[in-house]
Amino acid sequence: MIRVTIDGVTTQVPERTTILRAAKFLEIKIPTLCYHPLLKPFGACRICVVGVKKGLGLEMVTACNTPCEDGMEVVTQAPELLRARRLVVELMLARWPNVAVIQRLAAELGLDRPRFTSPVRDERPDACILCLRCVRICEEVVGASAIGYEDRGIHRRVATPFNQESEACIGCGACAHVCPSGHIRFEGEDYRGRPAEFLLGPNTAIYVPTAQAVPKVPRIDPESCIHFKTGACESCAAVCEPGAINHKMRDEEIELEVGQVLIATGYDLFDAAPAAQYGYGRLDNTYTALDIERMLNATGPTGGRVLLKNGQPPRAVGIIHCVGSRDENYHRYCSRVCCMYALKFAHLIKERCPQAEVYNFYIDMRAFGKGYEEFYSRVLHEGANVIRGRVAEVVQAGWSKQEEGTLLIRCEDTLIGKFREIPVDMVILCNAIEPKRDAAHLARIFGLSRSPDGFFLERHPKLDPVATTTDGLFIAGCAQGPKDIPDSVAQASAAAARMLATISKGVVEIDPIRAEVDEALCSGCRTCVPLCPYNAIEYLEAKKISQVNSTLCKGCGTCVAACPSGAISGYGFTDAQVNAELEGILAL
Amino acid sequence: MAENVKSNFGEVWEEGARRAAAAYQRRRIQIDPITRLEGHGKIDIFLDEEGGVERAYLQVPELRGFEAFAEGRPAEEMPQITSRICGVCPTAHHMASTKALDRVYRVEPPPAARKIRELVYSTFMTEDHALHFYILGGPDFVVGPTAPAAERNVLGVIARVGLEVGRKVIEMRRKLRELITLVGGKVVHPVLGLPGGVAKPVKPDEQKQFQAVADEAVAFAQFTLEVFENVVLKNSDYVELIVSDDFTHRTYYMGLVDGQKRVNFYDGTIRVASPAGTVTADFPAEEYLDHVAEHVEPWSYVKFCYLKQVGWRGFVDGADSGVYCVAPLARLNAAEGMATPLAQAAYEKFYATLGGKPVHHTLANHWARVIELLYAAERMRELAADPELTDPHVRNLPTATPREGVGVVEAPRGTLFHHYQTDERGVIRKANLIVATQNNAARIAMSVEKAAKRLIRGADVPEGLLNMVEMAFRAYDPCHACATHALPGSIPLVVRVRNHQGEVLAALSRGADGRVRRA
Amino acid sequence: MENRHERFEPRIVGFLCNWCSYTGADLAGTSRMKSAPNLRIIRVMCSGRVDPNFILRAFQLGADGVLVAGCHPGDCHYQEGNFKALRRVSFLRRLLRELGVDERRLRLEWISAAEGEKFAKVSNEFTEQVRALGPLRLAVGEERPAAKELEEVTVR
Amino acid sequence: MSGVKPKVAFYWCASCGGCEEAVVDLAEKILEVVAAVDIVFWPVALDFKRKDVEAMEDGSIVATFLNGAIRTSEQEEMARLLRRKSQLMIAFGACSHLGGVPGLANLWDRAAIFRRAYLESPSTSNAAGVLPQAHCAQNGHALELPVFFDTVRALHQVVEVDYYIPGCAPPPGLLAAAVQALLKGELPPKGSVLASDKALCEECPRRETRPERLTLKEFKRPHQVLIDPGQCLLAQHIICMGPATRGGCAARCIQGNMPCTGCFGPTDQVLDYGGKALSAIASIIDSTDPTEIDRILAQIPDPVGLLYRYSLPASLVRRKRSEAA
Repeated sequence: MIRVTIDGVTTQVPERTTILRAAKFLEIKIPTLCYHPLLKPFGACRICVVGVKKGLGLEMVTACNTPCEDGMEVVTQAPELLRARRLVVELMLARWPNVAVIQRLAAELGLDRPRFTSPVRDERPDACILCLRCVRICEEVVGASAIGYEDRGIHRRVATPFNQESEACIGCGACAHVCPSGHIRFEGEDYRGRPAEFLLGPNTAIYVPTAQAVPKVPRIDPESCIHFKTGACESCAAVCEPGAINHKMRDEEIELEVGQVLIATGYDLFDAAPAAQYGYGRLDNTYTALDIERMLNATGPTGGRVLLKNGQPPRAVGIIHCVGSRDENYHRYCSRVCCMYALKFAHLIKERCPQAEVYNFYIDMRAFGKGYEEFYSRVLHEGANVIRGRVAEVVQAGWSKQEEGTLLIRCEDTLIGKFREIPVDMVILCNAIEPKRDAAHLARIFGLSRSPDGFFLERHPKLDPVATTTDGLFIAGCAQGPKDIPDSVAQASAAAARMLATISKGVVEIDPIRAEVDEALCSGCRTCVPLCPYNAIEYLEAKKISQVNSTLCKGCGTCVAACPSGAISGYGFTDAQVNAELEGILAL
Repeated sequence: MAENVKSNFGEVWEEGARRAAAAYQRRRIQIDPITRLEGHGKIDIFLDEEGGVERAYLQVPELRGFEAFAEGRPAEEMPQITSRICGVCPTAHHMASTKALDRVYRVEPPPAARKIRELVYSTFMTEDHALHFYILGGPDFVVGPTAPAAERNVLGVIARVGLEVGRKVIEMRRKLRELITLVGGKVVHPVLGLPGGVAKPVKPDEQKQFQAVADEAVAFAQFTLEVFENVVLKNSDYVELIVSDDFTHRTYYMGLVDGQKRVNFYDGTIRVASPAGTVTADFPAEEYLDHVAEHVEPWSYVKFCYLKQVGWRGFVDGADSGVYCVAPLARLNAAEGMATPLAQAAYEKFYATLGGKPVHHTLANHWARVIELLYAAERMRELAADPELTDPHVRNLPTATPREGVGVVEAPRGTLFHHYQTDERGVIRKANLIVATQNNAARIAMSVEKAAKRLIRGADVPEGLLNMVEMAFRAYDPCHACATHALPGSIPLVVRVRNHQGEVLAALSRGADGRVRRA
Repeated sequence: MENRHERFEPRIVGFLCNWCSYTGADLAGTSRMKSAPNLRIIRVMCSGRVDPNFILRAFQLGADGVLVAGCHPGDCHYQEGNFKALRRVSFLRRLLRELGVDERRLRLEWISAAEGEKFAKVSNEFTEQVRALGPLRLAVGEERPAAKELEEVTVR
Repeated sequence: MSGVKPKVAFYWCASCGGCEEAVVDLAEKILEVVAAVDIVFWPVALDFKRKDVEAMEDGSIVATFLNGAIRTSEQEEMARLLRRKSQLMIAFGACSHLGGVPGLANLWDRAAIFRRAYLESPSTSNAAGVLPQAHCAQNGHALELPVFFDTVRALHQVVEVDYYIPGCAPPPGLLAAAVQALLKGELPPKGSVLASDKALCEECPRRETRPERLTLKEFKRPHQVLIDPGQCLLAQHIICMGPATRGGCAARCIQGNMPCTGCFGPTDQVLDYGGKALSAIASIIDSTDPTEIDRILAQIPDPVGLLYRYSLPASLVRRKRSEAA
């Protein structure tokens, strides 16, 4: 540590601490412009000039890049210093009269108008003031070096190489971030620091997942984080005082020894885009249920307001049921939850924009649950329209000015037996619940069966809907089939209870279906060894016979069938038992 | 279920019958489960009004149909499958079959393999001839044709020549068979034969064993020849018996000969000598169909071979009848000598004593067999001494597409033909087998009839009949359907004598006590 | 052939895998699907347990057809049992052909637990196929020679 | 003296005589056997006649060793007669045990066999189509032959059998042991096969050379490869029936550097020899692709001959059916 005195106040700072840092530490304000905490000291603008006592006189140095020395005495407010700063700012003001930061500095230093006129006067309010923070951060922090400066003297400019769009730029926006004059701007809205879900577009590399995230801490998205691109930056770590950010963390696979598994992997949503007739991804203001859930969310991108793309509230909204469900072309089954959430949308939209007409296009209204039917009638009373009939297609309305952006929903109203075209501003698709894309893969891993619709198969549709054919393996929720939250909760609880029952019992009873080698009969031919899918059969060199490890053995019996000398017997399904069965069933 | 049974058999039968129809060619067959037959050889003798023998039938009630079920088997399995035709001479079938495979695949075995085969084969011939001389045929002479039958078996022989010799015989046989086991894996149905070679080479120490035993074998053969000369040739009654007309048929003779026209068991050309002794044919195995034909009689499962170019004239001898004879006597008659010195000397003495070639006396087979025993032992000794024997290169892998092949060897009981046709995968399409004894079948039948005709006068059937008939029979060392070997001394035989109405006048058979019984 | 006019009801044995085909058969039942009653089912833990001797024994005991049903390739509860069944059945069909038994009497099918419909379809189809083939009657052995074999027969 | 000696009978049906040879191969021991028992019936050896046997008390023979399969009516009758007269009926050798190689004739029927043997054989000249018959009149003489059945049967398919001595031919050792057990009255439970109950691999000198996890993409036939005498034949892609075959022969054929063909038949636990062997062979095929599996199986040219070389009559299917597929 070394001793340093600034404006008469003495303190101890580590060696090589710059005067600026020491002053910050003593909360003594020194004006800066080209300085940035993430950047190496540059000393270009000379605004941070301070005086170091040398004998009787003052030696002027820039605070940002001059390290303290032991016993050094620094003054920041001496008149000659202020004169020096004023001159620097006055020259800048002459060149960039309308740049906010410079005007502010000028004001602080009591300048109103410069005495000089600049040959390269730039009156833009966002003119580049050549602080070169952008160039430096791009080099020092981002490590991309996508921008630099060209020409000399008064002609010096910040630019990309040869003024071409730079390959090296990774579009991180750091340059814009540090630009004091706003000369560099990031295309599109400024999104910095917002939680991810506020917008459906790109995001900062570090963000808070959702407004109600638990725990509510930011996470780094390795896809967009500079550090994981260039290995540089770590700015977040630099500014995070508790040092909570660790860039060394990596995704890892963890193996757990478990006795039971509950498979509640949920579902995927039917991708409505290929179903071209609904216009999803093709026509503006066509949303899926989940998009709308986001929109209706108070912490969502629109703060819960129902808005069209043009920012206006919709005049009419069409909610289409059974998109991909109950449809020979996609899924024959009913997704079970859509009717009710569709009605919920109708209810909320009515509530948020009362003037809007809401139409529900349904095949059958399935309000089967507790209190559901009541809710249905309530929504009807609120004035939502329901039209019974499958929607044929959604099309762009004609091209007249007032019709622009309006959509037409074509369908047959089976109740009045008429073909109808309903004009709406917004279309909401209740797309089907599908088995997880990786359900097949998962089924392989766990040896589960799947029903024709692709959802995992329960042991018995009525008597054992949470267990599977494999002991210790349970299923719950939409992994087993489309269902709503209460049902999922009920099923999951049931499964959990089942598992707890086994755990509390402490012992597991397994079918005594196992294979065993009769030592007295085994000739040690080893035909069986390569057949066992569980490597449960080993050849005992000492005894010169094969042996089945009965804890590994699952009792499939393939070795029993293969054993050429009949030395392996499969308990529960011995040759004698099966032959007796045969004699029985063929007796008549 | 009950009617199911019947109807199912209905179908099975109708299917069989339909297919049989073509074959049976409008013949009416009667099938009767209540048969009175027994044993593997049966003789029915029918008398005329005067009580003289009109006709005697030797019947073989045995057939297993190898020709049929060889079809569809892989060719390389034939040496093992066909050896099951006969457990007494499996090696003969094994070798004939293996040689046929060489031809089917058109691949030559390496020298060592060829020698191993012939060595094993000579060992086998030595063993089998010894077996016959001491245990099957020999007793007739050694103990005496008129001795009570209870003594006319190996035990009797032992009693006559001494227990030591008896043990020697048994021991010799064991040693020889152990050698075959050494190379062939098993002695009954060996496994060494493969197209283009043998399954495994002979190790040097094994060769030593062969040499040791071979020396013993030669000595043993010489001793045997001595015994024969002392017991038989020194006994004028026997010699008389041998040359008596009762045991004489002037037929053709067939045998395998080497390049110098000397007797060979394993390989060579097939030579035929006429009753006059002139060579009428000398052909390679492939041409057997031009020379050999089989005749079918409704009263026996065995087929009767005859010379195609002479033709079938029934059960008669002479130059006009195609009936011919194989086995030791025939081989000697068909050849011009023996390939080994000791045997050659014995060969010359044989003809000198019996008045030149060809010898037509059935009983001379015994002597001829002993000469062959000597040859086999000598040949064994030659091969066992061959340095090339232990060459590890004993297989040439077949490369040609398999087609057709004939393999011939001299089995102890005569020339043995194996003939296969295969498809391109080497799976048998057709197989034809002519088993040693079939060649002799006609002449055996004749011998039986002749003995009967001479000895039977009306209902008065002399005790000696059975024995004479048996002697005529045994001389050929017959092997009916190659499976009716007699041991230790007599084949099961019942003789029924019927008058011209077919009523049985007498039935003779012998019991364990050796007494001849009359029914 | 006796009672030619009566419709022949084949006797078919089905070896069904506990995890798929057997459950599939169950599903067919609970779904009230019609499937031929000719199929007499034996449950095994895996089609890989089906010893070819079970199949031969079934034929010998009077079955006219045998169905072996397991999980679809890749879905085997025991990873590869169904492939083992495939190998054995393929070989056995070759053998049956050689023994003059129509190989169509032995059938291997992949039926998942969800395919109640397929199960019903297969058992119906198979039953009809075997019906068309007629009785096998392997049960009628040759312990005694054919009665006809001993009678006097005239063949023209 | 001979009174106290147990009476023993030998008989042979459709066989090759190899089993008789096996008896003689007792060599020096045979004299002891002959001394120990009283052989009352041995057609190949002694001329006791059928009527002599018929005259005996039922069960007066202690044991009958019968070899050969049942192919003709005569053989069936003799088997029944001897069964009646004997306390123990012992099937001796593969043919009476399982049907044996002659049992392969069950792939044909009588008509086909006759046609092949007496009409189609190229060396046979039989324009008149003469065939052997059970009854025939030859110039006025009535002659008889035993009926030739369509189907070959193993002994136990004709009469009750007490013990089996396997093998083609049985190793003399097994016979000696059986006779000893008989004399000492130390026979195992009725119906036993008097040999090891473990498969051949147990006594195979090449057992340890078999890879622990052996699966095959290819089968070879013995004539197609130079067989390494030091290595498991299956490892050399040659199908050896050892794993499926009862031991007790000291791996004779393998000593001869050729694969086991299964003459000892299956072990006690196995219902059908061929079916079980088939299962074992199919199991080690290394493929999951139906067409490839078929290609591999096509390398086995003769399934029946491979799987039922000695046991077709005793198998579950027993004989070829008329239902040609």
